[in-house]
Amino acid sequence: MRLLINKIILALSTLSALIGLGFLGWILITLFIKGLGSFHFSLFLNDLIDGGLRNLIIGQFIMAGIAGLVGIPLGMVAGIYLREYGRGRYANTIRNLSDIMMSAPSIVIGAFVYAIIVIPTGGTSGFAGAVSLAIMMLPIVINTTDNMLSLVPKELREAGIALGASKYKVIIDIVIRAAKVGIMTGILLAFARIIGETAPLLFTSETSNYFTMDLTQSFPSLTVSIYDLANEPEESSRDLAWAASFILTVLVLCINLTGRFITRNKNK
Amino acid sequence: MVMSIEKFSFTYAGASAPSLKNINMEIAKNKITSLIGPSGCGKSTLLRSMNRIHDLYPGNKYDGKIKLLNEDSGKMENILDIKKENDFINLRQKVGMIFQKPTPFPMSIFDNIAYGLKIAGIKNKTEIADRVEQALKDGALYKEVHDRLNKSAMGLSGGQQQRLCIARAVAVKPEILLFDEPTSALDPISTAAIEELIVELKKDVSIAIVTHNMQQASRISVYTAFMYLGDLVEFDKTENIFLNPKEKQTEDYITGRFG
Amino acid sequence: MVMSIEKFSFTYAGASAPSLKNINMEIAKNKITSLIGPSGCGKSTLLRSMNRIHDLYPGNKYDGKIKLLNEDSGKMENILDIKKENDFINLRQKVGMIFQKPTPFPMSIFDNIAYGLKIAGIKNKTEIADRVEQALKDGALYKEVHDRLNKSAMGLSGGQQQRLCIARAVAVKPEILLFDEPTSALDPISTAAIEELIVELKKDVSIAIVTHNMQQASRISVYTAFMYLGDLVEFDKTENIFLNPKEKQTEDYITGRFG
Amino acid sequence: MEKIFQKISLSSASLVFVILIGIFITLFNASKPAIDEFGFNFITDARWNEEVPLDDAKKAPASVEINLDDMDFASNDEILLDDDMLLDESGDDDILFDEEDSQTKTVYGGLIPIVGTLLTTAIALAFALPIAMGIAVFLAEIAPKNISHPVGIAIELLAAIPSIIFGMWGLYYFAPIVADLVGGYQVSLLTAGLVLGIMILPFMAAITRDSMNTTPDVLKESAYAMGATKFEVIKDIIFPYSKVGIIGSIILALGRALGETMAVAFLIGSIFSLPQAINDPTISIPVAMANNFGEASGLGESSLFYLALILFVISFGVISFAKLYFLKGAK
Amino acid sequence: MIQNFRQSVDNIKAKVIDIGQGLLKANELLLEALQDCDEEKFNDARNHIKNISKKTDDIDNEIIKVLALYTPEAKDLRGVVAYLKITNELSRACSNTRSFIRGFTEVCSDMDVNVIKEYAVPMQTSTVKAIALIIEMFDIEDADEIKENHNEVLIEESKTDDLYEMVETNLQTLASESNEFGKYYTMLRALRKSGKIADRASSIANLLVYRRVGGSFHGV
Amino acid sequence: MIQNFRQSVDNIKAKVIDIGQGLLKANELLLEALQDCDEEKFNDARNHIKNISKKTDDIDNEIIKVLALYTPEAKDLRGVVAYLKITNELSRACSNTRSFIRGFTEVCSDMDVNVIKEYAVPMQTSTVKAIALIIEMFDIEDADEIKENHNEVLIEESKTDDLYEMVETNLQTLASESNEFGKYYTMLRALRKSGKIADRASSIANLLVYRRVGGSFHGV
Repeated sequence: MRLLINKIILALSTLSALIGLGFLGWILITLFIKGLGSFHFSLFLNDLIDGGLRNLIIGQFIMAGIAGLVGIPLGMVAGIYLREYGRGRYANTIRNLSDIMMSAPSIVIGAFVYAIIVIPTGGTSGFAGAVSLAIMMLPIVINTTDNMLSLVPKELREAGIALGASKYKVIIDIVIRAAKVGIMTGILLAFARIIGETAPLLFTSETSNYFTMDLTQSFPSLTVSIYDLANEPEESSRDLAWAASFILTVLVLCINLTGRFITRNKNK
Repeated sequence: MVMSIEKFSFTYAGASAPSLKNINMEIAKNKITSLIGPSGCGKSTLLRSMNRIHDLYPGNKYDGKIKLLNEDSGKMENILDIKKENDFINLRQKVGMIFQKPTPFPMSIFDNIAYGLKIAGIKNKTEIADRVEQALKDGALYKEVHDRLNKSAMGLSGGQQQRLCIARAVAVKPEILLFDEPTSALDPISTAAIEELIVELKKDVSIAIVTHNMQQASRISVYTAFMYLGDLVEFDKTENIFLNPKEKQTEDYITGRFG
Repeated sequence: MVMSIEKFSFTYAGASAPSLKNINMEIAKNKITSLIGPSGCGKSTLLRSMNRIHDLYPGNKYDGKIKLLNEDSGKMENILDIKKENDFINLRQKVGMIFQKPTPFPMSIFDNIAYGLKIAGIKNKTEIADRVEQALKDGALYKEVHDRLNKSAMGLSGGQQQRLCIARAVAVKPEILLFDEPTSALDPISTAAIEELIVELKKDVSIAIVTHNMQQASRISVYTAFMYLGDLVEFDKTENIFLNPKEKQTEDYITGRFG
Repeated sequence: MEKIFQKISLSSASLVFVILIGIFITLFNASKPAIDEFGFNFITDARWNEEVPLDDAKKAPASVEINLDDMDFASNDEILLDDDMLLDESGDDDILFDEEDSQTKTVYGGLIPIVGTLLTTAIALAFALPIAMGIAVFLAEIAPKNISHPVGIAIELLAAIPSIIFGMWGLYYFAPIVADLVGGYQVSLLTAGLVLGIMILPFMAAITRDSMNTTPDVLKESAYAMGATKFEVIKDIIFPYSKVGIIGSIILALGRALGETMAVAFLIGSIFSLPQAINDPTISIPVAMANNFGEASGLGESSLFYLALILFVISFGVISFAKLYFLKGAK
Repeated sequence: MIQNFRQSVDNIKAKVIDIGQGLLKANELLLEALQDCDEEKFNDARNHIKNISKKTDDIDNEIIKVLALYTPEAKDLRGVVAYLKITNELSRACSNTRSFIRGFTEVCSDMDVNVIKEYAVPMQTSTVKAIALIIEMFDIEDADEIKENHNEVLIEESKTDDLYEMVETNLQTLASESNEFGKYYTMLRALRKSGKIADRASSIANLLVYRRVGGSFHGV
Repeated sequence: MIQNFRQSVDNIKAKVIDIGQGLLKANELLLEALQDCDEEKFNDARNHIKNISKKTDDIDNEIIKVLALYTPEAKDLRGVVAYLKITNELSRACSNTRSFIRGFTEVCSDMDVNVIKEYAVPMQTSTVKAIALIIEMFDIEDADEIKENHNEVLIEESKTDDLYEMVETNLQTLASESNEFGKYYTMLRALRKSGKIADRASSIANLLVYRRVGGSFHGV
């Protein structure tokens, strides 16, 4: 009887795993077939106005890059505070708030940036888009740093201190180094996540059909454009959306795999 | 005598009762002194007071005196008076520490040892290289690692890591080395190697070691302190503690009839 | 004799060389047999073969025979022939195991012990309650926990947790109990309590224990096997191993001159 | 040096606090007009962007929430005036014209998107939960290493795929099939919920598997060593042991589903109507914002901010609850 | 420590006491025998100290086993090491007793019983007392009490010394008077054994004090 | 094990050997002294075995310290326990040597040197050989070699036994002839000491074999 129940349950869970994997496989296959079908190398050479994606890809990267430049150092230093200096209720509150912020709906962050930047400056801009992405990234980096630092045994810090190093030196020379791989992986994953974000950009950066480097104007965004294109009635627009999705997915997966590769290499 | 602990009490932050009560003992020069006692007796707490590593965490309370010999002036100075960051750093360079788990820094074997030297203000590259080599030899590790000094220290075995940590601590030429159960995470053979090393080290440095392995205390130390519930029950030559303990509590612990 | 190991070899999945080579030894009835040797000598691997817990992970290879006494028929049956899930379950109920780290299940103290009984098919509530109580008494734990049987087992101290695990294993009345370094995570006083308990248990059950604490092996066991690099170097009465070892390797290990 | 470093790190950390407070205040301020206008009745009002006579505008909410006191009415009146001026500036001709003869008023109520949000989330969880557990159990305990490892990585990678792609796939490939099977619209509560479920599936499965993997091997071994079957080990040891982590993963997935915009935007239909059946189209808060923010102004925009505030508060509440639960569980 | 250890130590102690009691019994019987030169009693006495070396070897082996298996410390260690030395003393004391018996069976055959009574009995009485005292000591826990016993043993031992000196002078006078030098000489020699037994007893008392009180191994 | 331990054990061993060599030297000098009844050499011999009990007590204390501090096992344990027993044997052998010397200074004063030479010298030669053999044994590592030495010691010991029996008969004849019973008797008694020394030597040999080979503590 026990053995029978055992068999049944195990079969059920294998089955559900197969169902779940089936769906996910279906999505990937669709994406690859449709994406590769519409993919052409000229997409990288032309801007959207000419039926290409060049400006969108570059725009997306610029916004994510600026977000990273702001969010990563701030997040890391904040994470260091939480794990190394913060004590008692204040640090705990910050930690909890940061976790909550990480799960805050991205569209709400978009709305926030809309209210504080887009309305006062009178229009959507690449700058506003970058800010909303930075806000999204900040808690992820904080969380990653905090968690990775917590994996560093306290003896390692004490050993540094016992050797006569001052605390910040111990943190920079030893603790961060010990957590380096984990933090880098975490940051890469955070970057992969924000580069695929659409919702906070919808009404902060919007998108643009033209190539621009002017951050004070509506800025080209790959994801927002995918949304727009997918909702166009013409087949050609949708095909372009699929191609863009394909490129976006490949990008995100590459960043992800890089992160994994680093971790694995280090563990060896 | 390089350290003298007088009427020392210690209370952890937020604790209502002191964890150490009126401890009086000393660390003899170039000798090994061990601290034994059941878990929670305060032996680690006492050891960690000797270089004030407790001060990493705020709010702990000290009482009494812990005097450290100033080799230059020949005077005993109370380390509990230290307030300035700089003096803490000096203290910890004088009183090194080795922990239960090996704590190699995430850098190369060479850099692990050079790190302490650089902190101590040594900049001359040749001098650093020489002292790293010497430290590795002192740590009985040079033979095993001399061909991979630039490899990560994480790749060493547990016993080697611990010897690396000892070498690292020795490199800055401390006056006292504190060992906090240095072998309890190691197998018997690595343990034997570390013990041998510790005995070797006492030529140059005075040693205090916390161990929950009584046999270890008996094997290597000249003086032994038995602690129980925050009290120093008995402090005497090791042979007396193990052969003719004066206190019944000590005797019961030593003979295993404890608790 | 309740278990006889004959020409036994063991190769881990994916390993090119066997981890155990041609082991011959036996477990005597109602006696304590200990396995000692340096880290990596295969003592744990051998112990874990005795209830085929290795089979949780696929691809390992057995050779030779491990025969277990069938108390009903009086015959020795080779446990390496077992293939069916059901027989595995039977085997493991006959040959219990206690691990290095205490492994209380995430449930109440009572349920921890009742769990094994329920698995063994006992449904009668009163019987379960009785046997839980008896097991706790056998585990020398009843006095300490009888007023909080419904509290989580995670709240117990390390030593208590380990005794709970022993009680849990004893509850299903196994014929053999395997201990895999049961005290290496505990302080000396808890260790003493566990040792006392193990010695007490041998009245009802045969015991094999892996330990890297030689003194522990000498204190409690009647037979001792010394292993090295996957070989069984010497298997004899404990006093002979410790007083008159026949092999030089054993002697060197015992006297600490090893390696 | 030490002090400076400490100060910098403290201020960076405090930034989180500042931003969160900032979000709350900004959203509150921006939605202030709508809050003042509609009060808490906003939540129960199913009308969005409907012009109603002023009387009705007052009555409708009153019919739902009878115990409004006079003070509320008074304040409503005052603000109505401000509102008119605001509308003036925006130059909405209709209202200007109608102002004199028949007093009409545009009413915004949040009930439909709120219900839409909650229902899609509920459907998504109901769909994803058993499958995610199945996957996690399969990966952690059933599959041999050479299968569980690549599949595990695949699942984690899928969790990283941008949500917009789930939306597109759902709209063009999944919804037609569901509609064929169940009937009704292709864009509906059901398809949106299912696609949302598929989207959070890998996320949930990955975290659940991770927390199941934290169960120490010895603990499992000691259960097997007592003769337990695999299922018994999973049920009695692994699940209780990783309970906190698993519930955490569910709540995190819930938070994600609540705030998800793009996957839902393609599929929910974006129609402000209360769904009568599970396969009716409707709208959710994020979708309402995504689709209408650009064009909205005045009270409409303020109402969208009000929706954002509500969403923020709900997700804040859910996560805080989870945090509290964690703390309890940890103790 | 663990019950196995306690058992082994108790077992060793019991065996040591057993030999001690054999020694006591033998000396008591000897004392009685001296009163009337009862040869049967001499034989009886001998029976109580048979195979001693086998027994002490056995004890020594057990002690080494305890040292190898249980690594005793402090009191326990002092105990087993003291026993290891005590077995030597006991076996010497027993062989002295045997010599004594042998000597007196010879003396009895050609000596006046009254002479024996007058000289041998007081000495042997002290010796018996000394042995009885050390056997008590095995079970005394109180440190002061054990030291007191030790002192009493020493007193008995010095009594035998004094008595022997007295006896020696007296017997020499008797010998020179009677010119039966050989006969008296044999008796003196035998009597000296009694003194030696008392001497061993005081060594054992020393060791037992060490076991209980510690300090330096020899010489309290 | 650790160097402290090795040092202590080596130290103990050195001290034991030191006493052994004193014993050997004393007996060698004794042998030479017997050749010509050289009183100075007798005194010389005595000087080599002075304060033995202090020395053995010292060793015993060190052994106990080793047992308490280093918990030796196997060979090491057998070694220190053997030494603990050997100190007893050595101190007995030394006191026997002293008695021997005392006896012969007496004998020499009124005995013909040739008689001494004829009877005492061969016996003492064997005894000296036996002692020399055991001192060699301390440093022999090879099990077979040590057993061989042990056998040789036993042979020397039984030689002394045989010689003593021979000497006894001869001297008794001489005594009855000369009617100087006392004089010969004293010599016999002194000679018996030489046998006893050899006896101790064989015990020590036993213990040294045990140290190296193991087995049962006594009696190989």
